[in-house]
Amino acid sequence: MLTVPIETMLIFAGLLFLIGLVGLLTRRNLIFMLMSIEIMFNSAGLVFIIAGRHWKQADGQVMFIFILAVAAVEVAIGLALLLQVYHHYKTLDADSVGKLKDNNQ
Amino acid sequence: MNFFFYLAAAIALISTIMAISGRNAIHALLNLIISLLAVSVIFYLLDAPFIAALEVIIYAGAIMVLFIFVTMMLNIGTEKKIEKRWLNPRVWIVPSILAALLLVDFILIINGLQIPEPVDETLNTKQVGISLFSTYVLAVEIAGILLMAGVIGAYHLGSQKKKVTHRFLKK
Amino acid sequence: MILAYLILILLAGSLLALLTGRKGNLWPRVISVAAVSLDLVLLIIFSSSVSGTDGKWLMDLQLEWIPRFGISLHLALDGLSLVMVLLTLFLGIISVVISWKEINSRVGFFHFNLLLILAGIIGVFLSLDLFLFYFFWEMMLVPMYFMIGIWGHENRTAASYKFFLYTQASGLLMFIAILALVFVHESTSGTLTFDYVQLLGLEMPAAKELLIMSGFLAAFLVKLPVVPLHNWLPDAHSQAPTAGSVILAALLLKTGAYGLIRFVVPLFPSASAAFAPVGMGLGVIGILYGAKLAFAQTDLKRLVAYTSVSHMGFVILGVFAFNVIAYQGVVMQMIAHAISTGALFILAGQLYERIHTRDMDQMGGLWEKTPVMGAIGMIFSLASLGLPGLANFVAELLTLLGTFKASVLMASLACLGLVAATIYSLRIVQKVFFGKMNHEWEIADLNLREKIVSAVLVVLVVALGLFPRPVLNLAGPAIIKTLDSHPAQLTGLPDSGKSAGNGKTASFNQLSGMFKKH
Amino acid sequence: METCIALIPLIPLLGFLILAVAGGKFDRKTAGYIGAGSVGISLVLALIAGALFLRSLPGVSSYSVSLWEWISAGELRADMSFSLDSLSLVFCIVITFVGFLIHVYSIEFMSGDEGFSRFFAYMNLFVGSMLILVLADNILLLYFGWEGVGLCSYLLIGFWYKEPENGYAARKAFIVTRIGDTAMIIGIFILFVNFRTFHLDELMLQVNDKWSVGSPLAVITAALLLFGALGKSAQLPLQTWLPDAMAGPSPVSALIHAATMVTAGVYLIARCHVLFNLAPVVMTAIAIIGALTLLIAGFSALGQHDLKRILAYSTISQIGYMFLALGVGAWSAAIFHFMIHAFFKALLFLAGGVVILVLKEEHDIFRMGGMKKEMPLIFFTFLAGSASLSALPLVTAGFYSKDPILWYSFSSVTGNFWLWIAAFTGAFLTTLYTFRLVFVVFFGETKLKPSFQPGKLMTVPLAILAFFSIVAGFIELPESFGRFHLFSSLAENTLPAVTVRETGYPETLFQLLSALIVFAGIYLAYLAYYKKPSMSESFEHGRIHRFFESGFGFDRLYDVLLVNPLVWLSAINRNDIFDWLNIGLARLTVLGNRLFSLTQNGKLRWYVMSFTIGIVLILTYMILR
Repeated sequence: MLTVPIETMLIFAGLLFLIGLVGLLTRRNLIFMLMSIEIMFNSAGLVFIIAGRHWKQADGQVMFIFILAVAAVEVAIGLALLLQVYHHYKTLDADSVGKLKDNNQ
Repeated sequence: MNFFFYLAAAIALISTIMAISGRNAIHALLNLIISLLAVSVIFYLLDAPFIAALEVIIYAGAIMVLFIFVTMMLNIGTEKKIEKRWLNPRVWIVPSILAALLLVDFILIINGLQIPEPVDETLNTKQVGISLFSTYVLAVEIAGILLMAGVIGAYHLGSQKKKVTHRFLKK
Repeated sequence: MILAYLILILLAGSLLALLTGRKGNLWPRVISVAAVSLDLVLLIIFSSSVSGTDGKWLMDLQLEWIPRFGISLHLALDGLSLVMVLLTLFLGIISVVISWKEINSRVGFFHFNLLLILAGIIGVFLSLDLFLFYFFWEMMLVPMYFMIGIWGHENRTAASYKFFLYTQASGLLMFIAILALVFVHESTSGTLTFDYVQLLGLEMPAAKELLIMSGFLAAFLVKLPVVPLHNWLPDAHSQAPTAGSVILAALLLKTGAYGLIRFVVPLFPSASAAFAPVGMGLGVIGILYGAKLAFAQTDLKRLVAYTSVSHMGFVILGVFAFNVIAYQGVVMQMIAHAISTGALFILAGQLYERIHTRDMDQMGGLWEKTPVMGAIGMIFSLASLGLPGLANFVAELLTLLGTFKASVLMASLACLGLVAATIYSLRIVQKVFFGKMNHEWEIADLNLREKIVSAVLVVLVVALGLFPRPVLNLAGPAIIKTLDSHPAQLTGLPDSGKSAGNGKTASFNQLSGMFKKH
Repeated sequence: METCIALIPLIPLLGFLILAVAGGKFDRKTAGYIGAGSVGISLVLALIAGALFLRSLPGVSSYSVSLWEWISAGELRADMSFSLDSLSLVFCIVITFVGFLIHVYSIEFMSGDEGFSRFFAYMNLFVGSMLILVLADNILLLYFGWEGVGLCSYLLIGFWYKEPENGYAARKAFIVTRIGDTAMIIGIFILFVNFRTFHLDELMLQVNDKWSVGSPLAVITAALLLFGALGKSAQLPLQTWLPDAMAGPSPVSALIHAATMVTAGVYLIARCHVLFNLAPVVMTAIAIIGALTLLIAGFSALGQHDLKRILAYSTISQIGYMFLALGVGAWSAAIFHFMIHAFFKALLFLAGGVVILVLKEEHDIFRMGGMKKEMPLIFFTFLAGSASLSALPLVTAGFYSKDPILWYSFSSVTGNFWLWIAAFTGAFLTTLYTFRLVFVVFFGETKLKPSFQPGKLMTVPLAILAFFSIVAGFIELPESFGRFHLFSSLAENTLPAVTVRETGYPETLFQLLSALIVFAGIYLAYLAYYKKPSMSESFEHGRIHRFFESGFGFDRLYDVLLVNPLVWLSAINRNDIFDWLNIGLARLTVLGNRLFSLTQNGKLRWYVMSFTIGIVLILTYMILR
């Protein structure tokens, strides 16, 4: 029977989330950004499971399933967009995709 | 029992760090798959075997494979020199500071929580299955629609239509 | 019921002018003159038949508008507002007549705006319901913005923005103050009403009263330009068309003064008494600072604008002196200033029509070419420096005398304003009409229409200077009514003729006491 | 009688209206006749009123008529009402008489000028407002006339508006007198606030019983009224405008700046003598100012080259004498001197005007000469005027009016030796500069030929004025010449008699001394300017001369003290520092816009960074709260 205190588990999940966040912030390559988002999804799911186990409720696991679904769709759309960006800009640099800029400077 | 948990956690952490700091996209993806597998071990330890299985099948199996498939197909992740320029150490400083701050916050918040003692009922996958299709049946349907929409969207976005100039945008 | 007709006729006239605008330039002008003069005739007939002298409302009309919030169409006329409405209508006709030749692009829309402003102003002078008052306050603002913005001179858009922002912002402050007042009244007396008469005797803690009053003050001090808030006036005046600046100078500034007398002083007796020294200080600063700026201006209209800042300084000085003489002076000053500054603006407009510049350095020696315009200009410059025998002297005398009773120092400083007035008025005459002709202007003297307008104004200025009694009698009872409840009146210097006993020392210890201090 | 009094001021005003409104239509002749005629009618009316008044003298001391109620607000009541008493009668007659002569004179004098009817309109307005001033029975109406007179002096000085200098001189005159008027109006306010009435007689009664001698209020009010009088009568602090006022035509200088307007101050002080008696310190101040002014003006007159400016400074010094007389309490002597001075000074100005006109606008006396041969009549009238001005003993009226002032300045209760010394040297200076003028202009060889001989319309008024400046003195003989006090008995029933202290010196001694000084002055002038002009050469071009010519440098003083700072002050802030309020606001908003738009830089990672920062902030806030 696992007796690891819940606080450490939660902190671990938080750590995972932060690593994903750092990855998202630093990497300029779109693929790595997508990947970091996946990490963050995963750590969020982990927290649900931990809580589900603690309260012995099934909701945690159900929630994880939904997160999975969302993650899957997100990756599909993300990669499709990534392909379009790659064809259009011939590069995967996140900063070059800057058309939303306020151009009255 | 705890030992396995800490081992899996360590593996997961190291592999995710390797994943985000790697230059080569494929290596990074593979590291990420390792970390996902480690997390599924943790799920198992948290006596959620169904979720662990799902994690391995869908998450590691389907999503990551799709990822690798796309990067390999268009071999877009391999420009070495650009990656090096983008990855000079100075870039890491600010995000890591922010992450550290957030970590401190997480720790403070989590330690501040008064989490009551766990209830000693049993929880097994059967209950998950039952609740999945009893209380959350609507959510499951919506998830289904979401997935369908995802598929159609991905198809349209991904397809290589020939260049069509817009009626008045003239692009 | 005729009060409502007054406003309705003008509104109908404005719509008609707009519609006939497309057909030709003449129709809108005729319609607006007809509408305003019809109003004037109506008012004269009714006011003469019902002139009560005990200061009660001569005519009172109350119609339900929004019963749930206690808002009613409450229009009322007493001596003070009768005088102001007569002034408005009279100058309305004058401004239509003078813009006969000057405005020939989009004439329909011009007269639409003109009549709307007049309706708004009359509404302001008549309304006794605070919500209705605010409604008319805003109504006179927007058409004025269009007038300056469309038919103005070179950088009219900037001037119209500045004008709009200043007045609109302060107007909103006033609206907040109105709402606060109504809610305080509701909390104390339970009934939700915007009616002025019911709000009159409201008791509230001093701090809250001061706050609410400052909201009202904001709107009126911006409108009646008091020095820190006066910047919109010179720009609005120098860029507005002649009719626009006549209405702006003659009428819009007066709504500020009227608001002070009608709303601020009766509604907030103790707060206004506390504010009095500051108010007077602002008045004196206004007089001297306005005059100082007037010395240095080269643009004729800007110079006249700054002189009206200085003249309005007298008004605010008189308002915060809280005695009958000062208030009679303020009413006279409103009328005298309206006529003399209006005439000076008409003059500037006529000059602009002839030599297409307002820069006084290029003018000079015009008396030779246009003696009649020179004489008229001379008379009105002398009026603005307060020459006895003309209306401004009576006004300034009464205001200064009233202020002298309230505070000797302020009145003496204001008297410096008389010398300053001399300097800038004579500067106008010297720069424009005397001296050498540095440009060979081939300009015609006044034509018949302009001569009639100027003659009427000259007769009025001289008549008011020599026979001010009709105006004083008309406004008298209303003033006594607004002032009798005011505490400052009682604590102020003894007004009634009780000569202080036999004391060989000055019968006026407070006054001499003041001298010992200096 | 009442209608008579009412009509006296109204006729000239009516003349003004006719000329102003329909001026353009009349030709020169009719405009001139209307102008002169209206003043003539009011002269006749004044004489009738005078006769009626004198006949009923012991009984009724003043008549008043109220036309209409002018202003009434609260307890303030001021109405258009005139009252005639002996003081205002004297002033009325002098104004209308001298005014009429000057109007007749200027019909011919101004015939060469365009704007003829405009000139007569202004002159009629002036006579009208001066009469209102003199006949006003409440102090507000007096102020009404006071300002009207100031306005007309502005209009007439700047009559030839083509040259900007005339305009500036006119403006200077109006502004300087306006400074005095502001002080006066404050005095009037104090009076009203204390006594609630503007009516002069009532005011004087209440002043007498409410205020004690020397009480602070009385002193301050008297000082303020005095300051107003100084402004109008061009006395010491505010005298700079009168010499520049010579830019106007000569009849204007004669009427306004010699005979009538400048003595308005004297009238005000005489009218409010009750108030001034209550403030002895102000009375001595008047005497001292009078003495100082007559000295300074005397010296300045010596230094002038322009004929009219000499006469202007001489006017200032003669009014100094009147103020001296008022200061020492010799009220009727001051008024008598005013009357006589009006005659001979108007005469001098008119005769001088003829000389200037005839020599084609030549003002510098050293370029004129030998006028005696060219225009003997003008010479004799001018001589009569100058003799009367310098108070040639026994013969001229000047002697009978100026000499008592010298005597009272010594012998009056408040008089003292120093005042007399000042008056005495003043008399010497007067004779000196008058006869300097006479010798330089009329004697010696003719440098400039006169272009034409003046017509009858000019010479007749001169002759009449000359006659009066000789004969008019005999109605008031001093003590030593026998008990013949026609004038002072008339003046005494409104003005208090002068109180003389025991001085131990007989009056005849003083008369001998002043006669001596006059002859000495004439002889010195004869010597320096006719016999041996070399004597005066060094003086004429020396440094003191320039100092005198600039009128003791008052103009430069006021420029440095008042005019330049004001000009600088108004120049530095031409477009109103408060404007920065909204310019600043506009700048601020633009700056803010530019700052915040930086955050929209289109970079994805920047947006995510801001999310994270947001989360961090919220969480830390959540924890710390």
